[in-house]
Amino acid sequence: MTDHPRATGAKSLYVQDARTRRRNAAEKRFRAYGLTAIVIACTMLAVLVFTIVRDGSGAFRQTYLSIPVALDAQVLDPKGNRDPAEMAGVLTLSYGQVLDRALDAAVAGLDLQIEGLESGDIDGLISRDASAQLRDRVLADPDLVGQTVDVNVLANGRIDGYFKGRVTMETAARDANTSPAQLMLADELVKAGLLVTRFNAGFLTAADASDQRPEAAGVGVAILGSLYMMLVVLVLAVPIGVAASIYLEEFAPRSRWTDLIEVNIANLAAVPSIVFGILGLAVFINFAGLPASAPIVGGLVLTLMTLPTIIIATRAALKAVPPSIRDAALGVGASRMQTVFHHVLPLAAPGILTGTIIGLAQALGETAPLLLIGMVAFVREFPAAPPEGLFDPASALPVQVYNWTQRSDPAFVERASGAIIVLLIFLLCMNLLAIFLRRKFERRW
Amino acid sequence: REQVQVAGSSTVLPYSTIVAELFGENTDFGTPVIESGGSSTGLRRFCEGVGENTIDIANSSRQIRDSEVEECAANGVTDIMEVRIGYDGIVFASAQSGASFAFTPADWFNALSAKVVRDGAIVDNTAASWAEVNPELADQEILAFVPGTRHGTREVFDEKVIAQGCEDSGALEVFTAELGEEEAEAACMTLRTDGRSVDIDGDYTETLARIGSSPNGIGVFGLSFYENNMDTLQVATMSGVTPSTETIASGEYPVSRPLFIYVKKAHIGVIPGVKEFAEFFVSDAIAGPDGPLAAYGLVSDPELASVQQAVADETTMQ
Amino acid sequence: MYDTIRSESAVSQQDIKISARDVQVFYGEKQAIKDLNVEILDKTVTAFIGPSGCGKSTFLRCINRMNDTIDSARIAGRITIDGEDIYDRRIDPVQLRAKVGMVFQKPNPFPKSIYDNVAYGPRIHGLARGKAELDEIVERSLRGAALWNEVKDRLSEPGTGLSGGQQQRLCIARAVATSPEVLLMDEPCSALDPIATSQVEELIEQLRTQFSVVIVTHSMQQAARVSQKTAFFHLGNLVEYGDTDDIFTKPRDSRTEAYISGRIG
Amino acid sequence: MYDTIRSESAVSQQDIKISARDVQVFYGEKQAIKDLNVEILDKTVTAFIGPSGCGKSTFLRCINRMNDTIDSARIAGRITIDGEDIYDRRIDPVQLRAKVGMVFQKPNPFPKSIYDNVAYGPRIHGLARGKAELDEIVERSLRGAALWNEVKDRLSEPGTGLSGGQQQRLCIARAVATSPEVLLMDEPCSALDPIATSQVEELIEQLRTQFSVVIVTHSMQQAARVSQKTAFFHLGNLVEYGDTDDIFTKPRDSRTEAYISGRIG
Amino acid sequence: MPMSWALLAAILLAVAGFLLGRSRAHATAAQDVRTLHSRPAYHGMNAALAVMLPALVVLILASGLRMSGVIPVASGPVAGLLALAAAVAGLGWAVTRAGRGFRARNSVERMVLGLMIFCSMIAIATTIGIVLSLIFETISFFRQYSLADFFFSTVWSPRFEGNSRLGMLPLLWGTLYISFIALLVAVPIGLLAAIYLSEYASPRLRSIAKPAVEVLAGIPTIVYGLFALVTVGPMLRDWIAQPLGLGNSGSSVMTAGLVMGIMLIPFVSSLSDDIINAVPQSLRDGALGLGSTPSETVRSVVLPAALPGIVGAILLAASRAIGETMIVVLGAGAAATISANPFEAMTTITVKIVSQLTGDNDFSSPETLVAFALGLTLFVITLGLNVIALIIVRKYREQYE
Ligand SMILES: Nc1ncnc2c1ncn2[C@@H]1O[C@H](COP(=O)(O)OP(=O)(O)OP(=O)(O)O)[C@@H](O)[C@H]1O
Ligand SMILES: Nc1ncnc2c1ncn2[C@@H]1O[C@H](COP(=O)(O)OP(=O)(O)OP(=O)(O)O)[C@@H](O)[C@H]1O
Ligand SMILES: [Mg+2]
Ligand SMILES: [Mg+2]
Repeated sequence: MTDHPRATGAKSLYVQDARTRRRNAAEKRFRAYGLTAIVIACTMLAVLVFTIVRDGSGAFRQTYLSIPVALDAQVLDPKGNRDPAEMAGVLTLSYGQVLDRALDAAVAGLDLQIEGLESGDIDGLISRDASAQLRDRVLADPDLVGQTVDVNVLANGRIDGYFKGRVTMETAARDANTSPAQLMLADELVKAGLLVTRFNAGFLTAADASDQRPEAAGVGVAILGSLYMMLVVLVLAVPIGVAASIYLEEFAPRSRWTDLIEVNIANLAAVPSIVFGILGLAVFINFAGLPASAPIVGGLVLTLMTLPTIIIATRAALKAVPPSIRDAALGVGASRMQTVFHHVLPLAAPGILTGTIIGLAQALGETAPLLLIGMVAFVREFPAAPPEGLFDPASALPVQVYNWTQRSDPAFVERASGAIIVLLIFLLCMNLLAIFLRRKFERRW
Repeated sequence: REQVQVAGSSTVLPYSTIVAELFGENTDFGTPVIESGGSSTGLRRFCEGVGENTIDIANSSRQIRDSEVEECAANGVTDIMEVRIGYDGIVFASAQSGASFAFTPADWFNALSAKVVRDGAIVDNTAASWAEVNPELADQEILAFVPGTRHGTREVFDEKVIAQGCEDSGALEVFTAELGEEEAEAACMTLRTDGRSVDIDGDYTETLARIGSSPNGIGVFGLSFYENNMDTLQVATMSGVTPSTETIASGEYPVSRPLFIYVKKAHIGVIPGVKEFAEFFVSDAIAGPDGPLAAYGLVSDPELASVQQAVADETTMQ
Repeated sequence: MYDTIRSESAVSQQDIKISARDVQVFYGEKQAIKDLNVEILDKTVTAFIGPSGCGKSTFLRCINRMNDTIDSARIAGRITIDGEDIYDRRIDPVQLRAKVGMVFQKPNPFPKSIYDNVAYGPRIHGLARGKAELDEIVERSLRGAALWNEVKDRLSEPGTGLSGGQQQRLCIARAVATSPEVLLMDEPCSALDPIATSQVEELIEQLRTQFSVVIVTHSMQQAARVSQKTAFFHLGNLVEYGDTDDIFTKPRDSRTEAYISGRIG
Repeated sequence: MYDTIRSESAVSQQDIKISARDVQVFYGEKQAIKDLNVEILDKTVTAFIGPSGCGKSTFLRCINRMNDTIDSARIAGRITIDGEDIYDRRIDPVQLRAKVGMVFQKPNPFPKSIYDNVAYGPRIHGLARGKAELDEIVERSLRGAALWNEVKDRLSEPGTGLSGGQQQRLCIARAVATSPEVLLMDEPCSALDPIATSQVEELIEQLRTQFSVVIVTHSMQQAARVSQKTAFFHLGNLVEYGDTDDIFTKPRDSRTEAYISGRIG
Repeated sequence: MPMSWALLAAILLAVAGFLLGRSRAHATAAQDVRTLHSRPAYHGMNAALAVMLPALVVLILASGLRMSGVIPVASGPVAGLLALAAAVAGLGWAVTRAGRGFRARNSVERMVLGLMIFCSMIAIATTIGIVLSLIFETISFFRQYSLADFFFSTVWSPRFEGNSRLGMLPLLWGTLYISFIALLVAVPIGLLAAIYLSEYASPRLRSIAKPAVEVLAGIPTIVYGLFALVTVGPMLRDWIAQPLGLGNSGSSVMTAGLVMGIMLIPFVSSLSDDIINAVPQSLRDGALGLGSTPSETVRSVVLPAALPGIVGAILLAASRAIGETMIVVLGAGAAATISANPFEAMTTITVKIVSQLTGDNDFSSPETLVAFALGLTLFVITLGLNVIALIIVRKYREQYE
């Protein structure tokens, strides 16, 4: 033993020898790499979130127009008997005319001088959605006909864009859908207090709207659809995934058969999500006869898609639990099932929760599989409360994002980013519990 | 089921949604559910059979093919109503900041075809700027964003612009002489792959974004898309004609295609609102020249009246 | 005391608690136990001695089928407890392990509170009718393992935060709490000071009145103090098995003698 | 032999290897070591004895700053090695630990091959110039730890597949392979049979000619056999420290006496 | 809905079964519960499961048959009654057996194990489902298109007029290339981040940074795609590709790979972090005690110990990379080319599956059906890769376990 070379050449510990210096430098570098990696990841996150918020915060504010409207009985109730059934025969187009007239009157009352202002410009201030709103209001209360009521309706998307900086005088000059005169009029109306920009609750509660009404589009149906799907995924994917992992990791004999299942699951993770859509269409809609566009089918497809992620994460976490803990429990006469549920599972919980977080994040943001089962759709009607609502047509948040990014009106860019913000908040809410639980379960041994 | 279910082409989608929205507002029927996913998916789902869990109407940016009709029939979908809802104009547009263009189909052929004819000989296309193709065009780098091969628009682009240009420029003759008839057609329509012609598999918003990051690019758009983005795009004329709903309806502007919806007759009377929706779709108030669809950029069908009649009569395809 | 034992050594069949016939254990290719035959008596303390790596732990783990958890381990032969073949298909290893408790060589407390560590066994076996009874079991077990005084104020702290010797005693308390019929202890006093050791030995002595105890130890003194029977292992063989004082005073095998006198290891 | 030691006990200042002044250690709220003062000599074996849970391991871990890895541990006071304060900001714990090796109470072999376990230290410290030299270090260390014969044919098998005592010796070999100046051994022989124990003790005796060795043990005999100095801990206090035979023959403190005679634990 | 009523009734029966089973067990045990084989709660659970399982099986079978039209919709009440009958039978069986000799725990555990096996069979069923839903269309694709051309041709150019060339090699190349670059970004960053989080970071930083990084996995891929298209693509083109003369394409393999790599970071970092965290502290202590620096400890002891889990995380990331569409469409373009130049536009199998499937082509033409063939081929290829990965991991692990 006596002739062992000395580990440290230097006598004093205060002085680092060359090798230690080198190793410490390597250590510092390694640490720096690690920190850099986190900084990179966080910076990217910051950049992405910043762009999303920058582009999307506008969706939460909206310009509204409030004017008194004379509800002309001649137009709205030609027969004059205030019978809602007959009044339903009056189309929104007529209500549009009523609104146009009211706005014309309001503008005329202001006595403005704007060069090049045409009557079409004035009417163009009102959203196309306004007439439907007014019609609904009148049909609900036919006695309003003949009166003059104050209405508060959405302003057209371009006007809204003007107050959000998306539309300028310069672009308006080139744009056939608006004109500088119209924008000047809008400025005047703001001064007169008829146009106001305020918080847009409708974005969160309203359904999708067509291309012509970006200002009216909201994520209400999409939120419900996503919520329903995530319920299905949560209820199915997590228990099934954890149960399957436990079986494979703790109970299954090591054999070709379990190898097969293992490879199989790893392979399922690599299946493009749209293929799960093909599967969903074939199995759940065509074979099992479930309705298309329904959250139940979406949830089932996403469950199948998320399962591999959860299983792989859970198995890795189970594998990481030291065998001595299993021995200890078995040694006092616990069954394997008890060992797993009392000791191994709690210790593997952080990993399981991480897998769940990542799996759900993926499921929440996925569009492609929904494409084939009819959920990438324009849905205006709200699904009912579960469980029946699971079978009603619904949209989903990523679908709304996907659809809106394809719309031609630039106003939808803002909506899409707004929907992404909602989606991220949704995701955070969903993960919060998991993150909290994970911190609770985390321990070293 | 309380709503009509529609699926198919993303080109028809915006029109369908506009109609569906109005239909829902103005009738007692539910607002139809309109799925996107392409004409192919739409027709596939349409042809899957008859029943509650199949769709009622397919949107298509092209006519249904015979093979598809056969497949439909094989699955029991025999009575199909074909409804032409109007025309979609296809325009060429570039960034507002750049030069403006007046194209002919031949320009496009000479700029984008893989092989061109120079001095009577077939050579690889090396043109780098539009001015090289046609001295009258601006000296701007050639960079075209054309629809990918999955888009129906590409078919129209190939036929009405590139093939037309091939013929107009006289290249077709040379190709036919050198390669034979069939090969010549293929040669006409093979685009260069050196990055000057970029296939866009996404949608028009992607094309727009690409023009945003490459301001030299010229993109292919639908008329309605352009009309909604006039502030950032300028449109090029084709053979001297500026695209608009009027010039397309009159046939002056050459590049356009019809859009269809296919209605499953077996669902009429079973699913509430199917026929009503189809009728509503092609009614004058909606699809007419002054209707909201035209306002959005759909070229109204000059023969709308006969279409309306066919829908009312539930006339099916033969 | 040794007199009684000696009379017991002429045992009738029913006094045999555990009997092993031709047991062989392999880890993969490596044979860890070769043709082992032994009969362990009820209400007796049996000591396993032998140099490190000779297969003591391996055999101990065979007795309550803990070797099932090692993938590479393979067992041949027949081990019976109370006449029942424990490797029989009808045997439920869980029930077996509840009956045959074990203290492992390396202390392995659960990453739970000290209380929960001890209460775990009684809980799953339903040994206590209420909280009070459970408390009592926990206290009794911890007292038996000579740990109560040190931890009585910190029962809710994690068992992994104890010192090495404390962990070892915790594991003893945990095993005792389920009141098994056979208790296998793999070097239970290796990290204990003499006093704690003697307390644990007292516990073993107590347990013996009812149960069968098998203890692995490297201390000849301890073996001599606590056990009535001793088995000497060497390189996977059970070299000699007999009454403890016979083994220590007049070993039959030369290897036993060499080991006891400190010449081979 | 004891004669030399006794003469060494009148040490001059420079012979002091480690000195601790007013060391206090807390785990969270709990104080594990109270006001400890001790001077550990170079080229000497110092034994720490005391009942389980009295703070021996805790103090040992202070000497090479392994307590840094326990979040809840907090240390006050001053420990110097060769006159240098090891909790000084300039001290690099890595270099410190290379100089002050440690064998832990619970054997913790790496999940690597036996060879790699032993070669790990020499590799990171660059102690071997080539494969041959490394082989030689590994063999020498394993021989020193009395494990070579048992494992020489299975060097490439995982260290975790060894028996408890073998793992313990593997950890000793691993620590010795880096040739530290101070070797801290926390109950290195707890799982070893007498022969292996005496071989390890021989190793310690050898190491002492060059290095300072601190050993925690529960065996008074072992302490008496291998150490020249003994420190007796009790409930977090260093009760008595002095020449080993003084402690064992004429303890000054009543608690020491009680412990040695086996009355308190 | 009579079936949901039946379900509700079954749940109530299960609760009743639990209570009954338990009290019966208590009763037979008289004073000493120890005389029972299993704890009374297990007798209860056994009864509950014995009620629920048959009822559920009947209900699921019935609703499956009803949905697919084998039995009439009106058969709901019959099915409900059947389910209830099954539940009652289960209850009777379980309650009569509850008592001293009955091995209720084993029975419960057998049922739970059965459920677990059933759950893991879902993976197999999914695979079979996928293969079945792809195979018929794939066959009809190969009826119309030559097998050899599909597998070995290097030209991908679908056309509306027919005469398409549908060679998958360029797509396969693009898939592998882009995934490779993505992993090149994600694996080092993710692993280093995981190591930093679990070994160095303060608990505070960790508790913030880890969930934050996980958000990266939740951002819809379209955001990444647009980020690639609008920011990263032009940046790479203007600052790297053009100055180096590597082309001037706004979309490139590099763009898509980089951006996708960012998306994949949390897959590697979060899962690995959990696994690394689960490595016992005593191993770290062992290495640190020998004088190794924390980074040496991590590299030579902790990582090898955590390896199986980390490999799982990386495979998951790789899988995600292969399956991604939006980022590739917007970042790498739609051009199917084979080239080694990372600054050139390429595309992947997945992208083409989506685009051909959701395009405007004739749905029974090879141009559309090729999507199914591509899907199946990709399935087989990844299967092969996974088998190889498994074998490699096994080899490596054998050394240590
Ligand atoms: N990580 C920890 N957290 C909290 N308390 C601890 C921790 N480690 C040790 N202790 C406590 O500190 C005291 C001293 O422990 P230490 O491990 O130093 O004892 P020891 O003298 O080594 O005993 P043994 O001989 O049993 O190993 C004990 O009471 C123990 O319970
Ligand atoms: N899991 C395993 N895989 C492979 N070999 C093993 C395993 N466990 C033990 N062995 C080997 O089997 C033999 C017997 O080991 P065992 O643990 O039974 O020894 P032991 O008598 O308990 O020794 P100790 O007193 O050191 O604990 C040893 O040679 C050991 O190396
Ligand atoms: Mg052992
Ligand atoms: Mg200790």
